[in-house]
Amino acid sequence: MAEFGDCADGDQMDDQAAIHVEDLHKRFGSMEVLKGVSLTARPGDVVAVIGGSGSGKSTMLRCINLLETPTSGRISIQGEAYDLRTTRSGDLEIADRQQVQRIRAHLGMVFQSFNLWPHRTVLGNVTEVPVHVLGVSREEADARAKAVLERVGLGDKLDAWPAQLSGGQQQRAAIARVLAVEPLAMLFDEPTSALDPELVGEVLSVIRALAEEKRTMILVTHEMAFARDVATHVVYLKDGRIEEQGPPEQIFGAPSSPHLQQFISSVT
Amino acid sequence: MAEFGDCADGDQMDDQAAIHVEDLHKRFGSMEVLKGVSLTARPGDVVAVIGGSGSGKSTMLRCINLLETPTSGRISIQGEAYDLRTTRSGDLEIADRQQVQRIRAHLGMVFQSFNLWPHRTVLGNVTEVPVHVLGVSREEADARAKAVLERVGLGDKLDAWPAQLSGGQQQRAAIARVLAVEPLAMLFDEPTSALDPELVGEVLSVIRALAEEKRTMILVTHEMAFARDVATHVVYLKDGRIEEQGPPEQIFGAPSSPHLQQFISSVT
Amino acid sequence: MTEGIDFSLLALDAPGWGGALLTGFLRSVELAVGGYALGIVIGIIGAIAKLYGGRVTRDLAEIYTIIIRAVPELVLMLLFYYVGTDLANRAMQAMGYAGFDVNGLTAGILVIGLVQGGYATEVLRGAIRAVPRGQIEAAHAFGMSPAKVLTRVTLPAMTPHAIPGMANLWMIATKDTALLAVIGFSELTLVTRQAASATREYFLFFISAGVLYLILTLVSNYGLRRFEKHARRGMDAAR
Amino acid sequence: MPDIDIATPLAPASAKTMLHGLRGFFLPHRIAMALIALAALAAMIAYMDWSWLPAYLPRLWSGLGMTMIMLVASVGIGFLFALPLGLAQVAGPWPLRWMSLGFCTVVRGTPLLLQMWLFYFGLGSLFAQFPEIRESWAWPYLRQAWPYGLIALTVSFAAYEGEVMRGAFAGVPAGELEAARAFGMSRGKTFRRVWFPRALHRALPTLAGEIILQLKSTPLVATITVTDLYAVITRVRQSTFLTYEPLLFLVAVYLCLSGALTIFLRWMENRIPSGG
Amino acid sequence: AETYKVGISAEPYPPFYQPDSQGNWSGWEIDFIKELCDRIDAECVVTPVAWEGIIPALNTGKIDMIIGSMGITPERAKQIAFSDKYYDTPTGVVALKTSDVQPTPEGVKGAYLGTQSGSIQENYVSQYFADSAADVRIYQTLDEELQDLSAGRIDAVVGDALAMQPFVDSDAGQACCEYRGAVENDPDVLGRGVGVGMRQDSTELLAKVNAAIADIRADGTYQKLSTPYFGDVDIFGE
Ligand SMILES: Nc1ncnc2c1ncn2[C@@H]1O[C@H](COP(=O)(O)OP(=O)(O)OP(=O)(O)O)[C@@H](O)[C@H]1O
Ligand SMILES: Nc1ncnc2c1ncn2[C@@H]1O[C@H](COP(=O)(O)OP(=O)(O)OP(=O)(O)O)[C@@H](O)[C@H]1O
Ligand SMILES: [Mg+2]
Ligand SMILES: [Mg+2]
Repeated sequence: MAEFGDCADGDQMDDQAAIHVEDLHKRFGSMEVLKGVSLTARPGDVVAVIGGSGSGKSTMLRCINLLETPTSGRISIQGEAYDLRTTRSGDLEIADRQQVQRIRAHLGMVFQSFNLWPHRTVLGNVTEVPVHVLGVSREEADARAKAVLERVGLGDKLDAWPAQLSGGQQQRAAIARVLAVEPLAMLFDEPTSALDPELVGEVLSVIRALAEEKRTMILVTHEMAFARDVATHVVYLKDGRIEEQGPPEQIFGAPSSPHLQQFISSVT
Repeated sequence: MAEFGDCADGDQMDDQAAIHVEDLHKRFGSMEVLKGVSLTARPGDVVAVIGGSGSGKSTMLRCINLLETPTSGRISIQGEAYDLRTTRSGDLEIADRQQVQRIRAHLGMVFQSFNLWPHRTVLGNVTEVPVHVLGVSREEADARAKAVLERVGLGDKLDAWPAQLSGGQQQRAAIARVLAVEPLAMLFDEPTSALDPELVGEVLSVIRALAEEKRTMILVTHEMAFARDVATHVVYLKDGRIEEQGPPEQIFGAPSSPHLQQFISSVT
Repeated sequence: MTEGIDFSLLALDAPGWGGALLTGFLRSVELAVGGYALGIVIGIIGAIAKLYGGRVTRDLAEIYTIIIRAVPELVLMLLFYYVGTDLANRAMQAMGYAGFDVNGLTAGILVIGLVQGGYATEVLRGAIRAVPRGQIEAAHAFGMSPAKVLTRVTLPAMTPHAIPGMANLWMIATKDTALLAVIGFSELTLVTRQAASATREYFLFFISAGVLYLILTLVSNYGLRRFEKHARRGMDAAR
Repeated sequence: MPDIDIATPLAPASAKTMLHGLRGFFLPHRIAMALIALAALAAMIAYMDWSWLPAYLPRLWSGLGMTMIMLVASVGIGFLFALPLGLAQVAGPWPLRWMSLGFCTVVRGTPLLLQMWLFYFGLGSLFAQFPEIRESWAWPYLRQAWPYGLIALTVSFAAYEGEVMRGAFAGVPAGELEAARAFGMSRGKTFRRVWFPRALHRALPTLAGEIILQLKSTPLVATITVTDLYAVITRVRQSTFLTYEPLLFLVAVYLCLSGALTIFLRWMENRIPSGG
Repeated sequence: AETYKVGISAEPYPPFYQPDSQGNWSGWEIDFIKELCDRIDAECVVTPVAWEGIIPALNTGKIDMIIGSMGITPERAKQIAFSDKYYDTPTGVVALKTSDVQPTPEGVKGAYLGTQSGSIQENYVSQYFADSAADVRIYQTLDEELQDLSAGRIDAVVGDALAMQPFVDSDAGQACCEYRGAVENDPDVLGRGVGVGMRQDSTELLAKVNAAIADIRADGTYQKLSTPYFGDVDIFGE
């Protein structure tokens, strides 16, 4: 199992880290949403991020693949730091688009609101990236997509349009879309919010299998039981700061921060 | 506490029923999604609908307020049956729009995908219906909306646009939008999917308070603990049929159908 | 005014004007297709420049659309055909090359294309803005290059929003060809006017031209509706 | 999908920065552009022949007035017709749907010039044949040309904008309308409170273009003897035989009009940062 | 021999020039062009250009001469060079029989007048008649004016007497309207007849053209050209 620490761990650790975030700040207008978040995940780690609504979990994930440019901070993926430059107004901006693109291709993301492409069928959504970004052949991509969709239980919805899917089916399609890409690291934003307990168990086993292949995952979740079962490491975010982190046993068994204690006690 | 039965209960019971659904069928093209669902909820009842993804839960809710016209079946709200007529192609269609509109104004709905109106602020979303459907004065509606938003923890987001909200904030805004209407009966489609445990507890207490005011609720949920705590009655939907229903103690304590047993056992 | 209409005036052969009208019509279509295609290309570039470009690009695109849309096509045509070619000719002669003459068709396609491009920029910009942000973000998140995001997600997703506006532009393109009359290029409108005043049968020839235009519209409408249906498939249509 | 957000990730608040605050106007490249424009303007004023301008100024003013009346009236009235035309095609019962579809197709499918000509020379001279009409109070208006021009322009704008509104109505996500319906909003209310504002916002970028196109269609009224700005300019050209100066003047006026229009509509569009 | 492109208006102006459906142009001026070009020993290509763009076309070298019934006015003479006139016809007024319009400023008081856009008659009307007339309508073609006249929407048309003659003689014309005579001439406005337009630097060509026109007029060819179109009327004027 991996060790976790924050930014101070030095370079040697960084090299091995799959995802490394250092002193991340993000503000929207006058509101500071992230107030210095640091986080490291090594290959095979499953980091669960928990925290109240609006605490900045989604924003953090979106910063990691630079969908949101941080106000300040350093992010590196597989040891490679994003090349950001400071604009005249003092914000950061992307300096090297190619690099960002290259990194993103190895970083899968499941969105909180799924964001399926409505103009492609389920199968089309899943084969899109393999065929058009990774250059996999159409047949191979189709076969792989079918297998992945089968695995999430959508084998009979290949030709359905996203608008015809139930909420859970959309979420599973979004998960399948990421799995088909086989990225080295994955960001899941509440990947089980629309799923029933059976399917949650399914997703859990998928994530475990991925972790065994040494893929790295950061997942935001509201289901504490799920976090406890799946995570190698749990991070509790509170108002844009990491208030507590550690292995799940510690976080759920012996939380030290009073906020976290209250947060966990409210699990009904 | 209320009694539940299916359609055969006769007229006297129907009169008291807040929501009564009888032999509801719904097909999309060649696929039959609901295969004869019957359900009754009396004032003050909280009916939790559980079931696998794609089992037809959302479709059922959407049929109850006629967003989806059933293929066949009878639905009555507060003892008043929807006036439906059969088209030449054999489907049902709305015969009396005014009636549907009138009924809907007493039937709140929280959508699985929230469906906030992006062209209005959070406050605007919440006051929209009171002011423009119910004819409440602007000041009164504002005051009430602010109270409701405060209650769901969005007191500081009154002037934010939906697109600026986190997932959980959007969901809470959607809940507030319904609460502000004070409908007699409410339909919730996974109202806590994007909420953290603390907020789930919050919503739970809101629902309990509403039930005490003798309001009726049907809610779809994937969180079994939540269903157990909040429901007076639980319905297990499987492939478009009600496979089992009863009080929560029975459903979660001593499920008889093997499917349900498996479904519940997978709660991690 | 209309008594005794002589339909033999529409005959295809020599004394009749039918053949001339049809030739003019074909030339109009040729011009419209060329100009429209050029307009779409310019429009896509312009919309992207406006939405994603840097400050300078954005301002340049803004100036382009404001000016090109504000200037009447007739003026553009005059400026381009007379001043533009004159300057270009002089420049080339000064550099020792032979002069050249822009033919009417090229000038027409260029001017119509430039004008259409100005409008198309705005139509496409609006359509792109109508695409939910999440869908485009998802494409970025998978490491698609900007070009890929554009061709695989943004353009197909915005197509249904763009079609009505672009259909209008096509209708306008077919009729804008009339401004080529300024340089004496004989497309449908000019031929119609010539026929009308040569025979004094204004009513007959204007109606005939109207019918030709209408046929073109009906045919292209059919195509466009089918295309729109195709582009919209799977998307939830508001009822 | 829970929400629609049209702001694109890579260009945050693009147009907003253009309008908000004067600071945006004094970026170096903007100053450079402004200088170039000023230089060009100065060169035009200095080296071209503008001696005709004072003599024609009163006529130019009244021409501009006519152009503006034609534009504003036809856009205003035309838009009122465009709404039902667009809506009927999306949600109307079939007879209405086919009628509005037919109307839009025929009007958009034939040249405005031809329509104008039909209204004025066709319809207009038809009226003249009835003594009852010639004796009536309406004749002083019917013998004028501008009513026919206005009708033709209005009809044309209604048809083109109807098509745009059709697309805009069809593009509003169903979920937002469902939410309105689920709260018991009547069809009219759903339309007024949700469908229409959302569709309008979608149509705005195109609307500016359509209005400017309409501005450029107004010169066609000159062919049926209405003296608009373009007719005055033509008159200047034909009596002075200056090729470019009057046209450049026309361009300048049209530029001001459409620039003002663009800025106004862009402002409307940006008033709702998250709309779409 | 040299080759010249001779511009005419793409809008027909019968009987001076009009196309048939094959795009072949014929008419009095077309015959005149042939004759003129023979005399100056040149190949001429008749090039229809929209009236809007005809002066720019000349000045940018897309055509070399304009022989399209262009009146010689002082304003135009600032832009291009004109030969001597080769024809000249009076400006007259055709009016509704029911109206009492006369071809004088007082005679058009309260009347709706029609005139053709871009013509010398338009200039004349705006200078002499605009103040007293109720309204002046500017039409694109003479035909449209006459049509509106017979429909009774205007009271009188001010136009080229020669061009209006066929209408006045026609059944429709005789039913509604009559010729009320020519207006008082003002050469500064109505011009000094119709001439050949050339670039101002084409002095050599100008001399040759002037000589040729004089020749054509002098040796009777002019009469021969005109008879088929105008019979006995001499369109050269005084
Ligand atoms: N418009 C539609 N066209 C075709 N099929 C549809 C449509 N809407 C729903 N379905 C199908 O109907 C079935 C039931 O959908 P529904 O949304 O009711 O499921 P659900 O029980 O709410 O599932 P979830 O828990 O995943 O939200 C699904 O298989 C779905 O694919
Ligand atoms: N584009 C934006 N503009 C302004 N504020 C924003 C924007 N996006 C997010 N926010 C604010 O930032 C805060 C954090 O949002 P974020 O989406 O990261 O929360 P979250 O932790 O994911 O919450 P949830 O569990 O509800 O999804 C919220 O208060 C939200 O209102
Ligand atoms: Mg979130
Ligand atoms: Mg559902």
